Amino acid sequence: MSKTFQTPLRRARSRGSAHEGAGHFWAQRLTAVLSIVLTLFLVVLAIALAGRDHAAARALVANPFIATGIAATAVVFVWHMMIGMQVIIEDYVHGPLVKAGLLMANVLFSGLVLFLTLAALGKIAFGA
Amino acid sequence: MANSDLGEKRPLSPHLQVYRPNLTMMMSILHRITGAALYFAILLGVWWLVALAAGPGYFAFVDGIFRSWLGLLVLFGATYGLFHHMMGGIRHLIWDAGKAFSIKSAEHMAWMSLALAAGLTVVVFIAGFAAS
Amino acid sequence: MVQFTLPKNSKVRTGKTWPKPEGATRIKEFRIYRFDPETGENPRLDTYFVDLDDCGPMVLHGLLKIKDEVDSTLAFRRSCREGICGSCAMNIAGENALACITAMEDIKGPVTVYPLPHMQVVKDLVPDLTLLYAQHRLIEPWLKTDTPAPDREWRQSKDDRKKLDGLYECILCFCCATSCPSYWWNAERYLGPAVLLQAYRWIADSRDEAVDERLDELEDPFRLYRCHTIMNCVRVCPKGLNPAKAIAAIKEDLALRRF
Amino acid sequence: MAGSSKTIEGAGPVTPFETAGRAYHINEHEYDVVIIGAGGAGLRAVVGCAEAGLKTACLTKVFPTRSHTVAAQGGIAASLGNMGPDHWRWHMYDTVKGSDWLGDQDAIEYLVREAPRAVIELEHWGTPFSRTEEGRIYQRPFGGMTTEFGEGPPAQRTCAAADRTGHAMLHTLYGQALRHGAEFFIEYFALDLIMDDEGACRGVTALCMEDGSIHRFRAHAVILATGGYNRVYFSCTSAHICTGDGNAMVMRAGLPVQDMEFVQFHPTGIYGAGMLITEGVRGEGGYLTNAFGERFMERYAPHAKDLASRDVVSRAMTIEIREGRGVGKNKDHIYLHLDHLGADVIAERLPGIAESAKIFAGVDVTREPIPVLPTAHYNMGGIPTNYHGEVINPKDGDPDAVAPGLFAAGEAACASVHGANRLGSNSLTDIVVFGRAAAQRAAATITPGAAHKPLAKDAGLEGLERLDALRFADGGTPVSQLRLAMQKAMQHYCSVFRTGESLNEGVEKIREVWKGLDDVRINDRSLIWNTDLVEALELSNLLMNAAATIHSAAERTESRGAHAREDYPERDDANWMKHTLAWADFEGRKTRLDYRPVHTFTLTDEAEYIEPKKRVY
Repeated sequence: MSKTFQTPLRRARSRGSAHEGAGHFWAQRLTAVLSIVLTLFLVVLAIALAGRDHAAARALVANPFIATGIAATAVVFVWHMMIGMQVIIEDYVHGPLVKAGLLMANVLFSGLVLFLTLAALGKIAFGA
Repeated sequence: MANSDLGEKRPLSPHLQVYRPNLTMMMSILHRITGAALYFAILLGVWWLVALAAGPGYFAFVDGIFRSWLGLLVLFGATYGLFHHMMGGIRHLIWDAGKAFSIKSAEHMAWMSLALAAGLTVVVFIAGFAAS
Repeated sequence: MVQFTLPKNSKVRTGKTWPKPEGATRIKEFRIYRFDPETGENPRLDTYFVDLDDCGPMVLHGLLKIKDEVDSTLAFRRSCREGICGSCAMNIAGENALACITAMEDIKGPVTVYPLPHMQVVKDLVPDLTLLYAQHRLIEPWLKTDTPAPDREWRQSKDDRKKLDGLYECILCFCCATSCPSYWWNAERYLGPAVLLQAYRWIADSRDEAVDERLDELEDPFRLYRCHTIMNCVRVCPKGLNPAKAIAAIKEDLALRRF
Repeated sequence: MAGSSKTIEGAGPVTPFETAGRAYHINEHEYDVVIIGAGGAGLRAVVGCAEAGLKTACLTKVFPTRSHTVAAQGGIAASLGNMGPDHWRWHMYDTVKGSDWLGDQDAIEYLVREAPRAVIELEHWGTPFSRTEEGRIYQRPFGGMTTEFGEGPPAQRTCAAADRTGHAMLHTLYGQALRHGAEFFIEYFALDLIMDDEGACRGVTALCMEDGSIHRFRAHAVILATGGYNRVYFSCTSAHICTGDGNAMVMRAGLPVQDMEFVQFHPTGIYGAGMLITEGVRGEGGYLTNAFGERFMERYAPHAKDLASRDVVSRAMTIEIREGRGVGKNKDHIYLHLDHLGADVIAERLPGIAESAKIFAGVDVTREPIPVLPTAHYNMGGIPTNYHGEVINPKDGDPDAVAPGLFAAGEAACASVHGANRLGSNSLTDIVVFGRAAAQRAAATITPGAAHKPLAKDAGLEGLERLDALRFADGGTPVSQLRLAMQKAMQHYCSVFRTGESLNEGVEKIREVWKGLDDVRINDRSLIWNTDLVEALELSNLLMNAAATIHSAAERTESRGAHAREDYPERDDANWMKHTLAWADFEGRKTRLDYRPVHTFTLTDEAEYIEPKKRVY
């Protein structure tokens, strides 16, 4: 610990309240509830897909309802996991630079997952 | 009070090293571990979807990996993780509603969610094998 | 990164084993964390023995016995010896508790005693609690009103008064805060269960007129939302209070005011 | 650096000091007012002084909410009349009668008249009092509290926050102190008062436990709110910290303490463990029984029964046990029943004692009685003050002369509102009323920021020699052994019933133990959080209190309130309607007694002096 002559109250007050967090909290719960429903969808879909060959699987996924469901699942899951990982990073990583870097990487990774999913879906649903 | 000159030399008291593990604490860390694992496990789904989009050849390759014993093991783990995390999430939603805050009900919920997660995983795999 | 292991100067070494009381038949072994700030040496774990037939039933009785008859240099805080002042909070057999109301007989095997976890140690079992006290001050623990006070008491219904039960009884022992891994990793920014319970005690008080301000000050990713409902706080509270529930109530208030 | 001779140098001006060849640094501070102690009285004084714009410091050996006020259970008496008709005159009558006419009636009038205001103030500050259906503060019956000057039914006068009233008050007061930005010196152990040649108090010295540094606080006024000294007894309801430090500081400063022989034994301490079970239990309808299941209090106090004054109940219990009607294997205690009250009432009004009884007696109060025994509980005596809280130091024939710059409040003080016996729930009233009174008087007499008169370089530092000597004490007796000898002696010789013969034996015994201090041994030579040293300092304070107590008791040849002499069973107003004063000769290990008259007048014309009469309940 480095030398500090701050009073305990100064340490406790630190930078003050960000006056936010309820939005994050709400988003996490919103995506959590949706995730429950979508997980069940996903599980049923996975069972339905089990054992299908490429053509059959592709046909099923290309179904507009199924494709929309997968897209929705991707959006909700990615959103949920992104804000979830944000909390983990905030909890354990204290260096401001590393923390900022990781928070950015988190968004990047999440965006990549979402992009790949939607692109693949698009190709399956609309593509050749 | 706090004398900063002394503060520098003060040791930090033991924490993880001495704290007795308990069910709710373990469930909390497992919720986090499964969440983090799923963060990466979602790539399996993406990979499968990309393979599906790529065409029959690449799909067969990926499908083969998924169907290998190692692939199935990973899928099994991911499925358990998903259900575990889902059950954990439901526990959290119950808490958010201001309910089940006694240690007794929290532990009850913990055991329930462990059993349900395991049960659902097995059911899904049986159903999957039956369907294929 | 958060450090999950102890820093070099904090690693606990094996200490001295003190003689057993003579002629005792029921002996309880104590392993007590010792740190002498004047030597600058690493903390150590000393072993003592207490004759259960010649001692009161609680861990505090055991500690006092050791201090009185074996090793008077042992330092710990104590005052009321009946679980209401919150002085003798420490980590006993792996869980935070008040030594004065923890029975030695309930502990299987040796009684291990450490200071409250993840705190700076002043000496032996005495941790520095200044940051926690400052955090308690930060939430402004007093009734705030703008309406001119009546000549008599503020009226409060029995039901409204009941809302304070389970909140006002907190003794600031900080067993809960220092049992919370989330507080361990983010003590400087997270207010922790004890302080948040106290914050809610004022939010829940039907007489208080500064609820808006109080909620504003708490709405912060770190001050409040580091609570992940790990529930260690509920497990250890010597007064049977439920900080996790109080924190959930604050989160609910903050969520509901958005709609 | 164990055993090093240097103390730590803090911020601010520093004065070097040397004793026994060892150098100490004295850290200097200047304040308008310094308050010692952060219990109810201390914190109320802190709030009052800070509010008045005085530069205020509060020194306390434990964090404020760890003070013994936190353990008060039953409530705070004030004639609010929320539960039925009440009047401060009735409260005054009860308090005077409870005091067995030893209380100063001007101070008592002040107490009871200020009580409602003090309680309302606490409520406005947020104290979570229990409520009535009308949303007003709930009040319960308590021992000795009556209506119509003792002629009417019991009064419901004791304002309660369940059975945690002291806790609720102390935390409220701490919050207020924070609100006013009062400056706390926490875990500072006060050593000695700084007195000048004119007998005025000019400040105080203290040891900072965190780093072992020595501090000298100069102040225009020092308010002592250091609480009681029941740790002189083997079995007491009081916390480990109740070591009478302020009383001892006053005695070392050459001032007297007053009425020390009056020690209240609370009827219902948990058998064996000593923890308090509030009188509120009996207020809510609980009762005592002996081995035959008899509600024996009906014989001793036909009118008030279990709600007689505490001294009366404690004596009755002791007689029952002595005459073979005690309960338990050794027939050495009494049962307190509350099972008939029902789980709901217990959960709402007495949750804390249900918890304590479970933990310390293994009793489920909804089904079984609690084993109880009279246990040392409260010191009516202490530092003599007037109703402003100013410390009295009789001088030049004036029994009411004041020691300038020195105040006392709370259990440490003797105003004297409790006289020979305090009524339950009057102590919480006492601490806030007189904590506030002292602050008001300080504010009225001190100009904020006024310059301090010059002080001799080593003023107040004699105490350091004592500290240094103790720190390096190398004798043969551990502190704990000496303390135990004192506690056993006080328990044996100076308990509920007393006789001249045993008291005189006790006086010698205590003197012997006191002398034993010369052969004490300290093992911890360090400075940081040295509790070995602090306990030795506390023991030396306790011994002064014990000596004053037992000596005062031996001389008072009458029975009055809590002082029950078997050889002199009657009250003797002709010879003993007077306060005992005790001075200590610390070096000589002896005490000297004198007396001063009781105030037989009231504060205003609105109350008449209550003439002594026989005290029956």
